[in-house]
Amino acid sequence: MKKRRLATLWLDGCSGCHMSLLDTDERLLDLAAQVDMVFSPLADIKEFPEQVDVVCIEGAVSSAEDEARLHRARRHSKLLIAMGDCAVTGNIPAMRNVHGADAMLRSVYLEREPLQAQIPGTNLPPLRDKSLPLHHFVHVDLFIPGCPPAADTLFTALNGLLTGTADLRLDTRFGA
Amino acid sequence: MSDTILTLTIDGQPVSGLATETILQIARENKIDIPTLCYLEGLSAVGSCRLCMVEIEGSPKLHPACVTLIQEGMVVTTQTERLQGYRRNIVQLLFAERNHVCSVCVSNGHCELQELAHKLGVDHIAFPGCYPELEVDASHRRFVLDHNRCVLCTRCVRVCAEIEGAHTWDVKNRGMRSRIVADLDTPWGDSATCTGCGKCVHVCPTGALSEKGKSVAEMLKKRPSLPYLVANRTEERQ
Amino acid sequence: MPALPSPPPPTDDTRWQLVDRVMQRLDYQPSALIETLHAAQDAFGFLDKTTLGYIAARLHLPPAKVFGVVTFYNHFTLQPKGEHTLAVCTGTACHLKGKDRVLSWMKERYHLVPGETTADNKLSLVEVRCVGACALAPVMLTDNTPIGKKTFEEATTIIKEWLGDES
Amino acid sequence: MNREELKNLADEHSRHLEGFTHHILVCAGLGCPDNEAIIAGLRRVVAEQHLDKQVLVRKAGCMGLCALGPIVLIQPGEITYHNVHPGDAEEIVAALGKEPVPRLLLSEDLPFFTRQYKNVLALSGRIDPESIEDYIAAGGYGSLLGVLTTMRPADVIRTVQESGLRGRGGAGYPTGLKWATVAKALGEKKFIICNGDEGDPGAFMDRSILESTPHAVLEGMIIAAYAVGANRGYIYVRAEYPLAVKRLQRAIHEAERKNLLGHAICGTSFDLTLQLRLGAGAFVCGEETALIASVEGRRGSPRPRPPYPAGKGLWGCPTLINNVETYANIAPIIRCGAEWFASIGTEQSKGTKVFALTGKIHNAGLVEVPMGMPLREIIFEIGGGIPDGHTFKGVQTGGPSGGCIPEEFLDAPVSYESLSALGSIMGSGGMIVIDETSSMIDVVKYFMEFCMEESCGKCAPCRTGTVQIHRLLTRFQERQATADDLAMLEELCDLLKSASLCGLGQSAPNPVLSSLRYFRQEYLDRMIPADTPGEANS
Repeated sequence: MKKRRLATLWLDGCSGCHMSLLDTDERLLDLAAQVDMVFSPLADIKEFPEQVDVVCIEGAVSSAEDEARLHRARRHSKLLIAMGDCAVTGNIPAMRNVHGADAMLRSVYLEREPLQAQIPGTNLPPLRDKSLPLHHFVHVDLFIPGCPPAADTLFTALNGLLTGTADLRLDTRFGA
Repeated sequence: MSDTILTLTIDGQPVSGLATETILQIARENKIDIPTLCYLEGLSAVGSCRLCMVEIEGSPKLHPACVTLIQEGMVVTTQTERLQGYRRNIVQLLFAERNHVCSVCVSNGHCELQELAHKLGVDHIAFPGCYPELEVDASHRRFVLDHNRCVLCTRCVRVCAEIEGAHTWDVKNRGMRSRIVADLDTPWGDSATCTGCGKCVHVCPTGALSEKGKSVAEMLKKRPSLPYLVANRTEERQ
Repeated sequence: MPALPSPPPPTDDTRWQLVDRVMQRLDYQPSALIETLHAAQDAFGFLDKTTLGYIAARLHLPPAKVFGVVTFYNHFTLQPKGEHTLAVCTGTACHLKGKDRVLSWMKERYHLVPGETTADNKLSLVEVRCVGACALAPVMLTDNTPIGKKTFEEATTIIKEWLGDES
Repeated sequence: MNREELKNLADEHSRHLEGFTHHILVCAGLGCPDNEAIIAGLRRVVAEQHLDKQVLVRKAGCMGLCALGPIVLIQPGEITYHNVHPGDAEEIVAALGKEPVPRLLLSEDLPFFTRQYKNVLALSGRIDPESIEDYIAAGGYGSLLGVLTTMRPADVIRTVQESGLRGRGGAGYPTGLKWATVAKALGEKKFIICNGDEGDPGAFMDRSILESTPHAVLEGMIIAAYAVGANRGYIYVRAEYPLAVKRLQRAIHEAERKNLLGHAICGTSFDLTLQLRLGAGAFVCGEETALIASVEGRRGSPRPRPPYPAGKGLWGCPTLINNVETYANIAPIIRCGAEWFASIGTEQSKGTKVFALTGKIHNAGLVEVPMGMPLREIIFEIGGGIPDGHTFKGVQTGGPSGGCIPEEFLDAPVSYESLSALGSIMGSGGMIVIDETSSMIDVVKYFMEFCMEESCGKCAPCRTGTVQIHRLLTRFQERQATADDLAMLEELCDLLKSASLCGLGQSAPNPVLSSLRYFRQEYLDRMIPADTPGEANS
């Protein structure tokens, strides 16, 4: 059987969801038997490839760059999974939405008596005013809430998708 | 008349109860689960969260189970796809209304809103968040009120007025600007009426009211005491 | 139950008598609250926390309940108003017939938005719910007097006069 | 006061009025600005010319044609002047008994006047609202005296039931049935309430009735209280209607002095005290359980029904709540009989209905027509059509709880049943005409904003759903909406309609739903094409 092409994408998140994915331990070997990892922060690949079967995305959309990467991932992937609370609800990154990006940057870099009072700007993608979950931009095929979702949950989800289990009952929730 | 036993069916199950009892009471007695949020045994029922809406055969409208008295021969359905859809939407609307961030909430893992979302299969919030700027009132020596997590169920208002008799809490403003308020918009710590009993904290379904200095694992809310209190008090009066 | 002691008015301002009279007429019943708040706002122009605290104590109502009622109804205000008031009706007919024109004029010229008062305390701009004079739409009330027909010109003339704006 | 005394008073006052050769009636309603100056001007001219004995200048209620106000009516002769200024006084007085002033004259053949059927408004503009004698001389309080001396409560209820009168506040519940329920309800104390919290923006029927004929409302209430056995009552009026409040206060006081209210009314054993309660700016208080909460001095939040106020209302006692116009219909029904009333209107909607005609229409004002009159006749004949060469687009009935009816259904008769079949409601009688210059989405968004601001916040669907619907409408307005947004809009409307606690939330989606039904293309035209990458939904 031809191996399925799996990608994972890391937007605005803490990488905890990726850690949880690694936490599937020896079951990674089962996964590896079924998929080729074609793009991931865990692998050194620069460009998001053209044809992807499943992409798991961690993190909220917080900058124009995140947005562009998300759209590219959607265009080139058959199934898109929102992995973890940041991708599903905005979660921690979205806590700044109450005040907006500017107020947050000023508060963090200027108003807290830092050593060098300046907002880092050069070479960094500018922040969107609001940090938002994936489904506000693209169609999401599966939501896996959790902060982070348990390794078991992630494995069940991926394994289920790859083996074509019709009814994916994931025992996870916001904040799990 | 009030001691007449009525029979009815809920989700196809034949059940019975008194004419003074509600659909919700009878359903719970018979282990039929109807989701609720504003309802709490021991407090007056206000029928405001609309999660316990059920269908009654022969009526075009939906009925809140917590305030609808049973009737002879009633045929009640509690779990249709339509009802579950409404419930999912209401839960999502509540999430979108304020800043509910489960992962960093003191009630993570024992929050009724979070649990409702889980039970109803709400795996994301379709509606965009409103992200209102809300206060956290930590002026009280022992407790915290975090408006970000409040769902306006008014259990705190009712327990304080009806059980404790202090009526420290009420709701100010209206509509989307409604907020729980102490006295004349007084910081909780300065409230002249608060007795510090903590009942409001324990009836709060979410992390809006919590005890200071308790970790997420420790911040468990003790509720079963309410019906006990009410029952004792009623007996005393009789 | 022995009657709770009732506090005296917070100050010796004679306007408290107007408030007391209403409470007395309605027998200090809890249901007198809204009528009393009307009387107090008529007397003092707005409702501050001292007033609310006094009314709560006299009617033996929990302060939170009084605050809940005051903030529920649009008519009551916790902030003092300016010398003059321009009220813009937000009814449907007024909406269709361009109530926004005078609001944008106020914003552009005086940087005033509904709910605000000018820095010199001369003028408060408020939005009011439909006053029921829809045939005159868009309706504005200058110090509670409705002006109709040539509303925009009339209103701007009056406002300029109030603010001593001669341009 | 007994029947004879009432008749004597009526005769005496009629003789007094007939002593004048000319009556000048000046509309002194809120909608006719400067009326005080006009009255003062006329009185000054009359005094200067020593005509005090021949000419009586009287303050009167609303004459309906507010768009052309201030209106002055000269009797005898039924001469109507429009757009009168205080400076016109001399000319008007000089023309008395001669050729009317052509510049100010309105033709009495105007369809505005000839096509109406005045029942509730019959005395509006014809009598001084601040004079109980004027009302009595016009036959007022005759129905009450008749009821108290010749009818049992059950007879009154039967008459109201047979008349087919339905509540004029919006829902159209049969009035007689409501009365019968309250009459049968067990309870030592019963209350009666008049709902004058006319909150629909763009409606002013109740304001006008209260300002023009306050005694007609009182008479209806006293009869109702007698019929259901209530001894205390409240009239709940919006604080935004200061003139109506003033006139009602005066009317209550005068009725008490004439023993038409208070203890042992007209020598019978029937007592009734009526008190005014001022609203304080909350549309939701039009909902009866919210109104009761407000009369009790609480936040105006509705509570689930049942129990209905007829069984458990004010302070838990059986309570009758009717709207201003409903009460104003009672005295005429008693006077002219149930059959007369039932002969007007359609099968299920009897009698006449007062409408506030506003928006993009020539003759903005107050009109009363028999139920069943086609909308087209009301708008184009009585209302005079759309001004400034614009074209008709739709008419919103029922305000923020109603819907917008397009041109193709203009031949529908106005009645509870036909308007509801068209996806709108009768409502309290607001009729707002919209022309092609207004976008339906703008109008609908206006109403949704209104509901969002007026939501009491108690139940979750209304409090949170109106905010989300309003946001979605903004996306349509800004041409940012997607097909998903349209689906979400329809889903939320269904949720609010089905799951909200009270009428405000349940009917808040109506303007959206009716515009989706009749003006769907306007929504589709504002959507971004499906293959464009979506903008952030925020």
